Order: sequence, then C-alpha cells, then structure tokens
Amino acid sequence: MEGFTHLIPHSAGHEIIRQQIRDLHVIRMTPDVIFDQLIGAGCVRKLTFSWGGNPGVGSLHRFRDAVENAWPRAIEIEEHSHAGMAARYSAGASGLPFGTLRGYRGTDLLQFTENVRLINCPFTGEKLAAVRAINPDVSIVHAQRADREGNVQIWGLIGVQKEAILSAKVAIATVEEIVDRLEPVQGAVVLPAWVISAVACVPNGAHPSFAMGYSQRDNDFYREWDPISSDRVAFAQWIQTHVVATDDHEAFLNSISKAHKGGRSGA
Amino acid sequence: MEGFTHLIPHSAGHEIIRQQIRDLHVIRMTPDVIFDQLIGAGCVRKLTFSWGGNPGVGSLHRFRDAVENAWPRAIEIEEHSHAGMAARYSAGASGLPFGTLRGYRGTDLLQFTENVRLINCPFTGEKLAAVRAINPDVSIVHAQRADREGNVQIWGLIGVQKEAILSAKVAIATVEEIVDRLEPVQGAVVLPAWVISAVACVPNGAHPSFAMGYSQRDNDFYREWDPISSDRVAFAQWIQTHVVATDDHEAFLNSISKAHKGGRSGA
Amino acid sequence: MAPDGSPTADDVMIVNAARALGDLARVGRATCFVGIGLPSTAANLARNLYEPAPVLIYESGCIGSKPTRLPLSIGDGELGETADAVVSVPEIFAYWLQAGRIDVGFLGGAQLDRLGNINSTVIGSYAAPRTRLPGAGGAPEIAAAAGRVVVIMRQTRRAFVERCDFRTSLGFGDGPGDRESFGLTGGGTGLVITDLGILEPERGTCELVMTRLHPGVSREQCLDNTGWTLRFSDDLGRTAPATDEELAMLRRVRNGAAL
Amino acid sequence: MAPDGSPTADDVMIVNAARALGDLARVGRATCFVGIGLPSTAANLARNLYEPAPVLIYESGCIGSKPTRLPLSIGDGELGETADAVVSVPEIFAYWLQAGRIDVGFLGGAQLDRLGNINSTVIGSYAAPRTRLPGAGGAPEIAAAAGRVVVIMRQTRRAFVERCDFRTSLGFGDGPGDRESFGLTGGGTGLVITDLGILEPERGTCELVMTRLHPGVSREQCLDNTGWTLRFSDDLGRTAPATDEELAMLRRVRNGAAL
Repeated sequence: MEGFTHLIPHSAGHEIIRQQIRDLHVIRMTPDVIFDQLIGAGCVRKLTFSWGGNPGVGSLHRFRDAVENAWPRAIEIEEHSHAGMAARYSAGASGLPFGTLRGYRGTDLLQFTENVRLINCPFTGEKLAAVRAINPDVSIVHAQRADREGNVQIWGLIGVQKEAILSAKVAIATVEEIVDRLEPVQGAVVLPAWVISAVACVPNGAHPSFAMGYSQRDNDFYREWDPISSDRVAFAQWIQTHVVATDDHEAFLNSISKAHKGGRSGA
Repeated sequence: MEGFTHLIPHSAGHEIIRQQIRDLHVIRMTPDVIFDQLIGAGCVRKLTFSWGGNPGVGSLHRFRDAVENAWPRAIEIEEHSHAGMAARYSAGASGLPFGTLRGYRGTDLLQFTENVRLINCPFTGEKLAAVRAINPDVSIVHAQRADREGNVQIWGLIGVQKEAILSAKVAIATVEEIVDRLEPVQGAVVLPAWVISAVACVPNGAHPSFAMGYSQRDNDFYREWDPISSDRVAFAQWIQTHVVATDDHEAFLNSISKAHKGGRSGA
Repeated sequence: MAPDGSPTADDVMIVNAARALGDLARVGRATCFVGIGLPSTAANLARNLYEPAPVLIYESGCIGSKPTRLPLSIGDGELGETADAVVSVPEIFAYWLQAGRIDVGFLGGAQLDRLGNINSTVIGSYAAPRTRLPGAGGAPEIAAAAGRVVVIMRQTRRAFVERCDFRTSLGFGDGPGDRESFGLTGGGTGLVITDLGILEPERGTCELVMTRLHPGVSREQCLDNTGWTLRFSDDLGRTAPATDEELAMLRRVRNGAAL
Repeated sequence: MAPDGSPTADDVMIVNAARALGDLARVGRATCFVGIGLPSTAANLARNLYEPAPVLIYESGCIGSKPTRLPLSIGDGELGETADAVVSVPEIFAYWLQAGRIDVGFLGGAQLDRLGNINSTVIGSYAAPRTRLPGAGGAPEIAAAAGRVVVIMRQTRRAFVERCDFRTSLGFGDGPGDRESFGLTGGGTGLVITDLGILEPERGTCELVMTRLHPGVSREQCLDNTGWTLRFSDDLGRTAPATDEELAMLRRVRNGAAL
C-alpha cells in the first residue's frame, strides 16, 4: 500500500499502527523499517515485495521473525524482482492487465507466484515474462509539497511514486508543506489534484527517510533500528512508547528525538 | 528516421536532400513540412507514421502527391495510431520485441500493417494489440544543447525524443548550443554522451519548428508552405533555391529570410 | 461573425461544443483530451466561460494547459508553458488516456457515419485514395478510451455518410455490442455537434439521430446535408441562441487577446 | 586496514574488484550497474582511481552518479544530486538495463554456486527457511541483462555451495546453453572476486574455477572455503599486491573525504 526508497510515508504507517488497522495486504518494492514496524505490530496479513532489508544495515528482524517464526502472526509473502514489480506498477498505471519484461526465466521466483506467466512474442516467438498489473485499493506516498488545489509536486529520486499513485483506486499523499503556488523545480513531477484523493500536511512525515529539499535521511536511526527490532520486547516497548502512546507525527518526532539523542551523539 | 513535434531536425533533413541520400525508410509519428520536403525531393521509399499533415494548416501536398499520384516516385506507407507508434518506440527503447496497448481493435488500420497482432492477456484473457518494436538504424533529433562531453539536454515538450534516441542503433543530435556545463532546467531530460553517437551544433536547426528557450515556432512559414508545396514547380524551385543551392543551414536561413520577408510582413 | 454581427454557423457550432464541455465539467467529467483546430477553440472557449473549467489535455503531453492564445499546432510552446504538468508522448497515451483518466475526447474528422465511426485516413479506397487525409493521430485510442466522445464537424452529405470509407476510430462499429466485443473501455460517440444542430446515439440502436437544431435551422436542411436517412428524436429540441457573452469570448479566444 | 597497516582480506577483495572495473572501462565497457555495500565501495574506488572512470548506475534511477561520500542506501540523496540524469525506477530497468545498455553488473549474494548462480532469497527451504534474506531486488535482471556480471563475495564453505538453496539470479543455470535457452541477453557471471582470489567460468563447462590467488593465499585455503570440489586453472596466477595508492584511496572513499 505505499511508495519507494526516498519519501517513505512513515507518518502514515504509524497512524495505521495507532488505529490498529489489521489484515492488510501491503505492497512495496523495498519494504524497510516502516514495514518492519507494521509487520511487528501485527497489521500485515500479506506482503508483496521485491527486496526486504534495512538498506546498508542488514536484516529486517520483525519481517524475518514473521516469516521464520510466524510472530506475531504468520504472514503470506509474494516476492518478485524490482524489474518485475516496476513493470507491474507501470501496467497498473497504464490500465493494462499485464506488463512484459525479459526476466524471471531460469529463476526459482517463478515457482512461488501466480502473477508471472511466460508469453510468446507474436512477432519473434521469443518467450518473455508477463506480470500481472498491480492496482492497489489505496496508495500512500510522501511528497515534497502540494498547492491549495491539491496538485502534488515530487522531486529527487522519484522511484515508482507516480506509478503507485496512478495505479491506485485511492491515492493519498502526505506532504512536507502546502503552498500557494508550486514553483518549478528541476526534475519535478507534478500530479494534478484530480488524480489524488487526499492530501495531508505532515512536516518531516518521511522521517527517518527524507524529502529532498526538506530533510536529510537519518542514517543513524536506521542503524539503531537493528538492535531495537532484534528483540521482541524491545520492539514492543518502542512501538508502545513512540507510536501508540503518541498522538500524532509531531509527538512521535519529539518522543524519538528525546530517546535517541543520547545514543546518537555517542555514535 | 527522426523525432516529434517540437525540436524537429529540419537542418538534418535539408542536408539529406543536399547529399541526395535516397531510398530511405523514414519514420515519424507526425511527419510534417520537413518530411513533405524529403518526399517531394524523392528521398523517401517508405514512410511509417501516424499523422501526416501540416498542423493547423492542412494537407502535406508533396506527401499527398506521392501517395495519390506516385510523384516524384511511388512511396510505400505504413500507418499507425499515435498510441501505437509511442508503444512501438517505447518497446524499442526497452529492448523488447513488442509493446502492448488497448487499441487498433475494430479499426481498419489493422488490415494494412503486419506490425500489429492481437494477443491474449495470460491472466484475464483480454485481447490486446501487440505492436512490433521500432529500432531505427539511425535516429536524428534536435535538442537544446549539449556539453563538451556530448551529454544532451532536452526540455519543453519532450515528445518521443528520448525513445527515438534510445531505440536507435545510431543516434545523432543537432543542438542549438554547446556549453561547458549543462545547467539544470525544469523538466529537462539529459541523455548521457554514451548513448549518443554524434552531436552537431546547428543554431536554429529546427527552423521553422522551434527549440523552447531558444526560438519561436515560425507559424507563418507553415502557412506559406501550403501554396509552395501545392505546386510541383514552385516546390522544385523552392528546394533548389533554398536547400540545394545553399551550403549549410546558416545559408538556408539567410536565403529564406530574404525570400519570405516581403510576404510575411504583409500577412 | 457575419458582417451584420450575427453569429455564423461555425460560431454557433463552437459555442454549442463549448457548452457541452461546460455541462460535462459541471457534473464532474472535466478532463478533456483535445485536438488542434475546432476542438481546441471550443475547449478554450469553455475554459474561459465556465466554472468549473474543463481540464485540457493535449496529446503532445500537456496536462492542464491554459493557453492565453490559440495554439496553431499541438506542439505549440504555449501549451507546455501554461500546463500543470508536461509528460512524454508515450506516457500521455499509456498512463493518462489508456488508463481511463480522460472523461471527454474531443474529435473531428473527414467522415462520420450513422453509427458514429470516424474516418480521418482516406476518401476512396486505401490502395488508390481519391483524397489522402493526414491519418489517425491520437484519434483511435481517444475514441476507444475516453469516457465519452464529442465530435465537432460541419454537417454535409459528403462528410455524414452511411458508412465510412475507412474506419480510423470506432464509434459503435456495426451496432450495439460491438464496442464491448472489441474490449473498448470508453463510452464511444456520445454527442455530435454540427453547424446545424446536435446528434446523439439512440438508445438500443446506437444510430445517430438529430436531437436538437440550432436556431433557424430546418429539418429539411439537416436531411439535405446528411448522407444517410437521418431520423429526428421524438423530443427534438432547439439549442439556445448564442449569447452576447459567449460570442464576445469567442472573439477574444480567436484573436488571442489576453485570456 | 589491519592494525599493522597491511591490507585486510576485505581490502584486497575490494581493490581487486575496483581493478576489474577499471580494466573493463579501459576496453570501453564502462557502464556499471551497482548495488549498495561492497559493490558500491569498489565501484567508487574505481571511479576515483582509473581513467576512463566507470559510469555508475544505481537502481534508484541515478545515471552517472559521482558521490563524494559512500551512500548507505540506494536511495541516498547524494546519488541523485551528483548524477548526470535521474529517471524513474520503471525506466531504469526497462530503458537502461533491459535494453542492454549496462556493460557490467556488480552483484553480491548470500550463496554462489559452482555454475555462478546466486541466492539472495532464503537459506533452507522456501516454505520454512532457516534464514530469510532480503530477496531479489534488482539482481535477477542485472544477472540476466548486463554484458558481464562481476560478483564480489567472501569465500566460505557456507556461501560457495554446490547448488544454491534458491536460484534468485541466474549464472549459467545447469550448465552450457541454459542462458541461451532462457533467452537471457547478457553474458552471465564473468568474474568472481573473493577475499582469497578470483574465479572465472571455465570455457566449455561454465564451472567456476580459481584463476588467481591473492598474495599469500594458498590453494588449501581456497579448497577449505569452497563447498564444491574446487578446481584451479592450469595457468593459475597471483593478483598484484594492493598498492599504497589504491589503499590510500580506499581509505578516503570509506571515510567519505572529499573525492
């Protein structure tokens, strides 16, 4: 149900935990810390993904605990390659039932999904992989800003943000800022208000991920997540203290800033 | 063999006429005045296209004369829809043998090309159009500028310029300007030097088309082209005077500026 | 405008086309894929006359263009400079049109037939055409995927034919059920606005029948200028006369005065 | 760097990987698709040491990144800010990798087998894995489409196995001809650089054999740390010792000093 890489909608993920929304089928190419939290908090029934790790750090321990030990519940997984997921989102955004790529053949990935089939090129006879389009019920992305009409502007590493929005039945954007006019920015993508269902202003809403032009990635947090998430009790305490017990994203930011400051200055 | 809409490589087309390169299979979604000139000058054996007109003015008379009366020679045509051509270029740029779209079905276009076939979605069974990839031997585009390493920057209406370059075996760009450093521009696409075979600096090389940020579209020229091209003799004289008898694009620009000035100020 | 200041038949056609867009925008069907020429004139007229204004999308990749002067070409720089977003041509067709994001497709053509199919390819046979037309452009997929298609065309016996010489863009094919059998997701030709009046597909048969006449136009004129045996709706109405405000704005749009 | 200033086994591995990229760039195979971690360190070392420098391409859509500090994540802002071009993720895979524009794919993994296949999905069975790894990411298509694949991995008996528990990315499948039968356009695993030396696929069998040892490494060490019956090339050589210049630059790259 969310975006990619840069501009990860952490604040929206926390709100899902607070509201105890459960039995979700979540989709993301690169589920990382926020998905680890959703999984550990028991919100996830199924995960569709292509790479599930803590980038540059190591494993997602809550994800592993769910897959390896069914804790706190068993989750179903469906995995793909990045290229396959990208083609699935593109097909979804294009209104096509499938996308085509030269991939999957010869790998064991093919055995564990119903959503990749081989087709023949009608001109050359070449066998290619067809992947089923993804059309999420809801996509949530974080973006830099929106104007008052709801047009949303995204720049920097744009990932599959556009495809996530355009493939979804309902698209929600959290943004750093709402402005009167979207000044042009190099490399920016603008999504018109009429393809966005709702915009919420959440400054630093991607933290510990970042929004280019607004914030820096908090690499220390990603490193600190490793020991927290390795232990079920430490994880549960962290979620309780910083997510469940906080009212909103601002309160969350205050809460973790206090907790992590000591450790961070010593790192 | 060329690009789309804005940034039409007129100067390169004229040089093809000067060098009497013939028997070309030319490809363009929107062949307009420069293709009319290439066809009238007898350079073209086959034209693949999706819309052949003088935008906002009317017919391409040399194109019509070739198709209706085989003058100056018969040309073979293969026509598609814009969406089909765009999908063909995208497939070519992606290294796939075909692209997929929901199109062509029910139209008579299907009867007159070998390069569209119907395929079934392996998931839903829906019948869709598969279009054969386009991979031109040579693509020529006009662009705003390049740096000294040959990185090419294009902005404004980018059309299928990127796909034309990335689908081609050899890609040539004419540019308005060669600069030390490509300053960022909003909405710009940069194509790295290693996907471009050659860059030629031809200021105003798109004239009477335009390069956003450098020149305006010469709408008057497009209107004046209508009577010139309607008449075989007037056309031949125009090509002889302004193209064949000029050495290069600068000489061409001087030549037409003298000839058309009177008419234009009175228009 | 005629010399006496009264609106010409073309003016009336364009004003009615703009009204149709305004009506659709009012019921939330605001995104309009526009071709150059009459559709662009009418769409820009609507954008300046009505609230909410239709969102104009051009096949050159411009989304939400608000041109201050009428573009001569689809690739006019003005369209890009005033757009909310500019995307590539492959993207506009795949992510925007094909995906079903376009409410209204606005088309012209050289021939229109009884079942709303459009020809913009050739008059005569394909192999030896009497007249070679520009060709398909974006029309086939607009006709396939737009929520509804509005056609703007002058009504003549040569243009309004029993069957198109070439089917470039599908209306209702050979009749009811054809669009569905071809898997087309859009609604097809929903409204044809001519210099004589308005035609709409009849429920059940999909045949285009005259539903409204412009002021001063007779049934005979329509019959004389239609190549098939034209029928009239039981509740045939009249379009409202073009207002001074509409005509004044049309003049401003045409002259490219600051909009 | 070891406390006595001599290079560690990892240093030697990274320096040799950088040299391999430099060699490929010198023969015109300069475009390199890079993963985060050891590949990124080695690629950035090569970029700072050699002329012509390899062109680094990251799956987050960055083409020609020239980071001044090592990125922790593929989505690091530094990669975008220093790139020649930034494109979307669907585009980087379709227009750049799949289209055959990548000369060198630079991969790691948890298991590598005798035929150069790579596992980055699970250790143990898929249904009940002993260790759940991050998964495929971009690797399968990099392995499929890159002109040649360079693998950088520490050589251990657990990692260098007879057959991968899961084939995430294809080397040579079950042997010669398999890549062709799957329609893969790239050259497959061409070079494996470990902390002990270098392996290359043997002509005819595609089996990875040890072709060079790092200074001070014995054949026995290699045998002990390989899960299959490792063979050595007839003309087994030694890699040149890491130079002071290489090691100094490696230190700078790691420390993120201005590059």
